[in-house]
Amino acid sequence: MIDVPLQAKIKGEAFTELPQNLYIPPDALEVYLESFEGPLDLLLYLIRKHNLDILDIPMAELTRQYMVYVEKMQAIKLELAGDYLLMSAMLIEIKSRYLLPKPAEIETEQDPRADLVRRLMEYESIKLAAENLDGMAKVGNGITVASAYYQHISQVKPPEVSLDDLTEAWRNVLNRASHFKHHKVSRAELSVREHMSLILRQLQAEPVLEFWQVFDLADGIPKLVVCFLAILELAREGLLRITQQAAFSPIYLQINRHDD
Amino acid sequence: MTIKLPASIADLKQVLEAALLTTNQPLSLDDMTRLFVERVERTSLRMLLDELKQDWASRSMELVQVATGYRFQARAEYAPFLARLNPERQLKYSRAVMETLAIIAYRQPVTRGDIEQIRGVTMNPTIMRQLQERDWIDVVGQRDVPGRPSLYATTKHFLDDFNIVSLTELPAMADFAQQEIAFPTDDEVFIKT
Amino acid sequence: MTIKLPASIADLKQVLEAALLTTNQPLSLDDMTRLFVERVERTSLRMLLDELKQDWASRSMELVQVATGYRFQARAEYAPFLARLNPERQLKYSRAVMETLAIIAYRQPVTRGDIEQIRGVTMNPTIMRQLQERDWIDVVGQRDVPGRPSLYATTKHFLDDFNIVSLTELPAMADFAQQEIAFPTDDEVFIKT
Repeated sequence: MIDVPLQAKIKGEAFTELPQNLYIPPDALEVYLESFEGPLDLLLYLIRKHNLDILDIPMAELTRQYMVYVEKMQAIKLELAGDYLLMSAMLIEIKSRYLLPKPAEIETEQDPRADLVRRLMEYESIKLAAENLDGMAKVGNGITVASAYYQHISQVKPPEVSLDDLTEAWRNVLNRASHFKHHKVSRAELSVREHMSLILRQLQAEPVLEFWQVFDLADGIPKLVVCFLAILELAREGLLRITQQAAFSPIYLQINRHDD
Repeated sequence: MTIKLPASIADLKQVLEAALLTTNQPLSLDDMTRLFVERVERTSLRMLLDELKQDWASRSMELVQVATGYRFQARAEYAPFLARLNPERQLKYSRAVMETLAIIAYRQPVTRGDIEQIRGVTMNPTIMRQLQERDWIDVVGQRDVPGRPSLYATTKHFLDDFNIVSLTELPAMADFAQQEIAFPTDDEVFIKT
Repeated sequence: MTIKLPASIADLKQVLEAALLTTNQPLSLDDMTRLFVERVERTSLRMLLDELKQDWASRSMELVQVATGYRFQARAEYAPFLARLNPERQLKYSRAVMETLAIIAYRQPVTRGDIEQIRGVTMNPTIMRQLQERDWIDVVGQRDVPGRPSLYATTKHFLDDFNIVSLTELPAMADFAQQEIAFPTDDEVFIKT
């Protein structure tokens, strides 16, 4: 369980005591509130937790408890509130309709709770069905299908892809991933990336290389610099181990792995 | 090109086995007939598949039938071993994704609005993308109301991945009006899904 | 959780067979040791692999050793049959395949997890296979984190197919942005992917 100190505030005031009818360990409050999938999930929890009869819900009690949670959610994580507030309004409406003396002409009206109860039951059965689906063995989680290699003899030409298609795809990725919004890949960075792959390939063929072996002096200075940057980047990403026994002794490069 | 014809039934079976062990998609009987230049009857194929199933009865893989055809898969008892090989490949979806999938599976065809109504929350657009990306759901039409919202249903690929032949094999939905279910204990509530 | 330990050498062999038949990547001895919780010596593995090779000596598949490990492959004589299975190759790669390729090209070396994080969706396992079959990407190493996920990079063959000598010839995004501002043609905006 996560040990989070309670930092909830209600109406600007930090509270140190939880309402008595909430049986939540304070340190777990935030995790707890986040674990609800929405207002229906929360309502179901309250009904089950307090052994309320779903077919005869005490609206005043349920509404009161629901509001306590929603206030806390607002205090902790405001963006959760939208759907929850809508439900608050609905609960209050049902409660008031239920409590008001009914005029004679709508005596035959159906129980104002009926629609809510139907939705709660529908949601509960879906929730359980989702758990069942999640628990089923499926391809990718519990079922592994045969996928052995065979030599492909291509009879038909595979799809044609142009450089434009590729960059278009990359642009789509960048456009969608907002945290990459201002990301720009420069040629310099690309060539470092290319050299990173090349060095990893070399190390697959030969597990230990001396530092100088990855450099080809015929390449010219810009390429040598790029190669050096690639080594640094590989080391930074934890992919490469650079070792030297003593000063001025040979520097070795190898794949970083703990189990060797 | 020298294409050797399979000389005997035994050869046919070898070809079938090789095809089934090398493709990660289930093979239908139609697919299998395409393996051979000469005509092979479906009844012969079924017979060979039965034999293959027998041949593998006590081995590492089993031949199973799913919605779109036949495939070999590792026996369930080896799943924990294979999971260790590729822990990153164990696909796990959030509760929101699984609830959405359950609604589509059990209530299809449904619109996004239907799903939001049942779950009581506005849907995060990535949920549908996850399910479409996995090829578990797709659009089967539009509801004839203003806005013509898309109707979603599960695909055959969904059945394949869940190792079943038809939706009727899904676990039955609980009927809560009749039967009250014990509420999970706090421990269960904290399980991260 | 009940994880059954393999009781005997026969069981170990079954697990190895299942692992080798369910992956189209060669498995190294290191990979294979990861299948088991208890320590299995490399010499034992080699012995089991020899036995497996014998078991399959006259069957549809053969166990072969390649540069990066061991793999089962369909015997060469069956290749023409298997080739008939996929005659109607798709005319176009899906958006998911293209985006995955783009991420590998521009961000290599990357793991499957990196790609999923960038795209925001769990990856359909067939995507990597399509790109590997095309020989556009391959595994260049493993990242040294739990699970040792494979690192993917583009191949020489990828450069050849795209008719470039080096990755630096890929349009860089910086230029791309400028270019877009300079010539915002309709074509560019409406390209369907």
